[in-house]
Amino acid sequence: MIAEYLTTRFGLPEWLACGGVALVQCLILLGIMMFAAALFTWMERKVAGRIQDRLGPTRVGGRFGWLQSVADGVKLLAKEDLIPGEADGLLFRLAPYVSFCAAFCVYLALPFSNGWVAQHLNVGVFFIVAIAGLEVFGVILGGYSSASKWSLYGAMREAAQVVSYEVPLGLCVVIPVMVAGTLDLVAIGNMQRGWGVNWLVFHNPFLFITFFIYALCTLASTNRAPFDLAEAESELVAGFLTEYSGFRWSVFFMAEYGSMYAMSGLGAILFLGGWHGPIPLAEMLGLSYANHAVLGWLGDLLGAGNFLCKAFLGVAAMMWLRWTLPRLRIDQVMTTCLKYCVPLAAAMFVGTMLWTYALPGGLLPRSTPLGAVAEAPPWTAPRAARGERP
Amino acid sequence: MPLLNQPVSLSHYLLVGAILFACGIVCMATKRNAIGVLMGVELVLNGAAVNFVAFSAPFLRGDAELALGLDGHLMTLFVIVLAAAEAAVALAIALCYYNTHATIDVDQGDELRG
Amino acid sequence: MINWHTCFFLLFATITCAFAVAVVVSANVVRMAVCLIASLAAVSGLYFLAAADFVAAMQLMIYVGGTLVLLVFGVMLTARGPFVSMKITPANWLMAGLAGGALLILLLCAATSVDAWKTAAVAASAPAAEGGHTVAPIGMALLGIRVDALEQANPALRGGIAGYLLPFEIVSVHLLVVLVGAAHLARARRRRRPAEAVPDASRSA
Amino acid sequence: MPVERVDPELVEFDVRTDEMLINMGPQHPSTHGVLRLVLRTDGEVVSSAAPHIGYLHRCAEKIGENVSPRQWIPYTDRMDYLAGMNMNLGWAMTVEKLMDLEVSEKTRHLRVIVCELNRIASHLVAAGTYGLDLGSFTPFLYCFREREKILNLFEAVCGARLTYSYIAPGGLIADLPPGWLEACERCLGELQAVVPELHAMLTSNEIFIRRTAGVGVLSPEMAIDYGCSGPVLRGSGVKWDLRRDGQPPVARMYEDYRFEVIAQVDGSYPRDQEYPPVPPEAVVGDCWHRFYVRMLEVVQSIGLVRQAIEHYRRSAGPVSEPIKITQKLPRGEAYLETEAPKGQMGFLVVGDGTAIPWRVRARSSCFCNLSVLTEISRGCLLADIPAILGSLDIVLGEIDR
Repeated sequence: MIAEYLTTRFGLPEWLACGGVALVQCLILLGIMMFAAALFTWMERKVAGRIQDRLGPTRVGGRFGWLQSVADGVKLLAKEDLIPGEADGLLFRLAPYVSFCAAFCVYLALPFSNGWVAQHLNVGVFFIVAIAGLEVFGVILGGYSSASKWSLYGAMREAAQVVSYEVPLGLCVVIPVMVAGTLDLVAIGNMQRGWGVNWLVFHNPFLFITFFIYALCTLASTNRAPFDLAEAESELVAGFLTEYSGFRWSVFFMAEYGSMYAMSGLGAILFLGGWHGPIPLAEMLGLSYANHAVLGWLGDLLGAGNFLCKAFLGVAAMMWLRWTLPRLRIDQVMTTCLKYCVPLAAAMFVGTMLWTYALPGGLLPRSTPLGAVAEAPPWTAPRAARGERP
Repeated sequence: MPLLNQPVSLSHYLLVGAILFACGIVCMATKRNAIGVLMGVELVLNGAAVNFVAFSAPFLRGDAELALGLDGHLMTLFVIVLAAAEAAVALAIALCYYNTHATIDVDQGDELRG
Repeated sequence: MINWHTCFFLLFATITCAFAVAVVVSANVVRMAVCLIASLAAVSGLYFLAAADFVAAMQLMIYVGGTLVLLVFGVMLTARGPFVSMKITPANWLMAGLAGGALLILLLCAATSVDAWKTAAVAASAPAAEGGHTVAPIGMALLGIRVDALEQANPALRGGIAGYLLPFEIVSVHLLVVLVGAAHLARARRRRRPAEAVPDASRSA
Repeated sequence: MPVERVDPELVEFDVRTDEMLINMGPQHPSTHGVLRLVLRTDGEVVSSAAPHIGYLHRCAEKIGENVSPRQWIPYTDRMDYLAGMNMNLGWAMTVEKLMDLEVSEKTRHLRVIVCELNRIASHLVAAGTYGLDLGSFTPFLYCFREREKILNLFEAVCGARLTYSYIAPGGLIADLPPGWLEACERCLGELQAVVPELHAMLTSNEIFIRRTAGVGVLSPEMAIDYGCSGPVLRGSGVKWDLRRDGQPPVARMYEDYRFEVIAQVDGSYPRDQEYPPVPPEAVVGDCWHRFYVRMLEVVQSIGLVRQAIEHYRRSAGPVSEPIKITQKLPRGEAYLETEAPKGQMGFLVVGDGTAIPWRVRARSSCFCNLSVLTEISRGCLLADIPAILGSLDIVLGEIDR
């Protein structure tokens, strides 16, 4: 534990050491989220550009427009911050931060590699799903407090959509959890070590289908096209964002990208092996704590790279869909959820249940049996309860 | 900071539960909006749930062997689930009331008064 | 030596109570809903501190993420100008305050009446960190198997430990009934949908 | 046939929501300009949509009664600003009809080339913005990229990219620059390759079909009653195209051209080319068919331009010179409707022996097409309003004049 080390080695007061470590962790996570948001803003433009046969940003910051996000940020900060006269000022100001906090808190329980997690939670999966669901409050509040009819429409759509899609999303999350037998994300990730066939998505055909239902529900619950009804530009002007401008708007935006990345990350852990690549490179190279702490750390670093890449690819797929498909109508969104996603997810649940009962080992030959406990890095031992942010 | 050095005990949790409960009661009594009353009910239920969780934690009390253990957690879970059901029904009633009376004020619904 | 458990307890307890009071005091129903959300979210923090991690996650997921969204939905459906804030008379306030205050005093007396409740067994931070592995036992208990029965030190209490399969089943059926009933109740009015009539008319005209 | 009508204002509702009056526009992303729709909504269901127009009224007709026909040409450009050539053509041919002028063969074919190119450009804008209305951004840029190529061609012809003033009464302001025809053929080849892409992204996209099929159904009778024309009329299965069925000057312009009038008659579209199949959900007269007709007309227009290039190459002599600004108009009146991309664009001119017309009137196709909106959008969802409006393909410059 770093905090203990700081107290004993440098004689720092305990509250300062613990608080400092917690603060640094928060800042690191915030940095990751901000960086993700900035990167995705740029990437969204580039992807959109490429899909539309153009170049996207090319001028700001060199050849590929690397600094476009910074330029965007500066532009947004410099814009006038408007609050409509009729709006409920307090709620209007509060709403973006509610969304942002919810999106950020997801990162608190999201492991980036074997044991690389701000707060190792026993119920990590549920915590993340629960917190991600809270993001809707910001949208509802923003939409309601704007005192604009379009915003209200956006908020109502968002509320209906997110609450509905939480059901199939929850079901899809429960299915890999059922196979893994734990709600602990680190444990679920470590179960899928070895070759790519060990990933839960290949565990059985039902889980394979579940992955796609999960992806669909993720799109809907993060409010991405073709489910972006809450901010449907051509119908609702900008939905709940209609009255927002400048910084507050950008906070909503960061929350959206942040939760996109987090949900992709959750999908990567639950289905795609988390920090384990398709080829067990770390094991082949002997990067494990059994050999040397530094080697183990390098292995984890490799794992973090794997994880970030997978989550990144998930976001890229979301962008690809966004720039390809038209938007669904609200009744179609609800039909998709209630008539297709929920029954299908329930069927997959039953299917997986029967499958694991009949074939506990899974479909494909495995390099290591599922459920083998990976060795944990020394600092993942339970830490003094620092408390969790709700 | 002596306050922060003291361990928290069961009584502290019960205190929070009591405040939640009392707030809920007052909320139910003072709100004319049907949904406001519903919120009061939610507060009351949460006050009770906090107590359940607190009673089930053995490390908060001197007589740890008397802790509710898992039973408290399970009761809290049932409270949460039933609160969800209660909210759904109450909300349906509130909306139905709103449909027929065109108001959400519970004081207006007095047709059955003898 | 700072007791982190105490710190976070104070934080969450303050948020919980302050926003609960704000729910009562606030006249605007939308703000009430917001305060309620904050209050109940902080309650889930208290659950985490009391080593009830599964319950805390459930509180966040079902209560805050589900029930309260439903509530906010209801608020927005009925939040027309005159109903957003409705005033009551001071006499009502006084009565409610008296009743609530009396109840609060009663509960506080009860909460502080037992000495064993006022002393924490151990320095509370350690079990909070270690504890909270409640997912599997809760799951087993809901299936009717109490794996924690063996850990119960008091043999007199061990006999009273029972599974929760029947309540679980009852609750699940109850939920189903409630959802069907709520859906039926809320669909109060049915009228003919013009979308069915107009295209027909235009096609056959 | 009498049909029992229910009160369209009555909609099923689950919760008593207040009927909300919403102003959609005049500043709204999908009203295609400064149209203002007053929507009466109950939740997501729209019980009535009333268009309010006039935000772009510029007294074009009154101006036309104060300037000579030649001078009024730029004003026609600004009516349907997405199809300036066709607007020019309508006015020019009306004045020619009044003055009994004949244009040379070469002029006629050149007019066909530019007008059909402009029809393609206009339909591309319609298709692209329709994708935008349905939330798909990418087809918009695909369409505008192709339209840019056509605009480049127009720029080479007349120096303008939007307001051409190229076709004038009596002829054209200039002949083609050298090498233009080859560039045009190259452009057509590229265009032909893009049409299947658009079909893939929109016409046969599952979400697109679900958003448009069966939405905003306009019966042929209603379409005729309301005076709809162009793709809106043909989308309802009425085979009527002034290029084939119009008054002599218009029909004569296209007399040696082969093309199909795109409309679903007896359950099938013309099968002269490979087109994507009609989905089973689509009902004749719905948004999908209106869109489909436009896409098919693009292909027809490509063929027409190809034929016109051949005709142009074969015809000898110079292009006709336009009339002078001071040219006196004969007494009498002339009214002529031409097939503009959005429908039948009619111009009336009454001469009193001076150079300035005594009365000028423009009959807008978009105005009539927009007027069915209230009728066909009853009881639809809020999201259907942009879908229906986009499928009517209106241009406010023409409606408000």
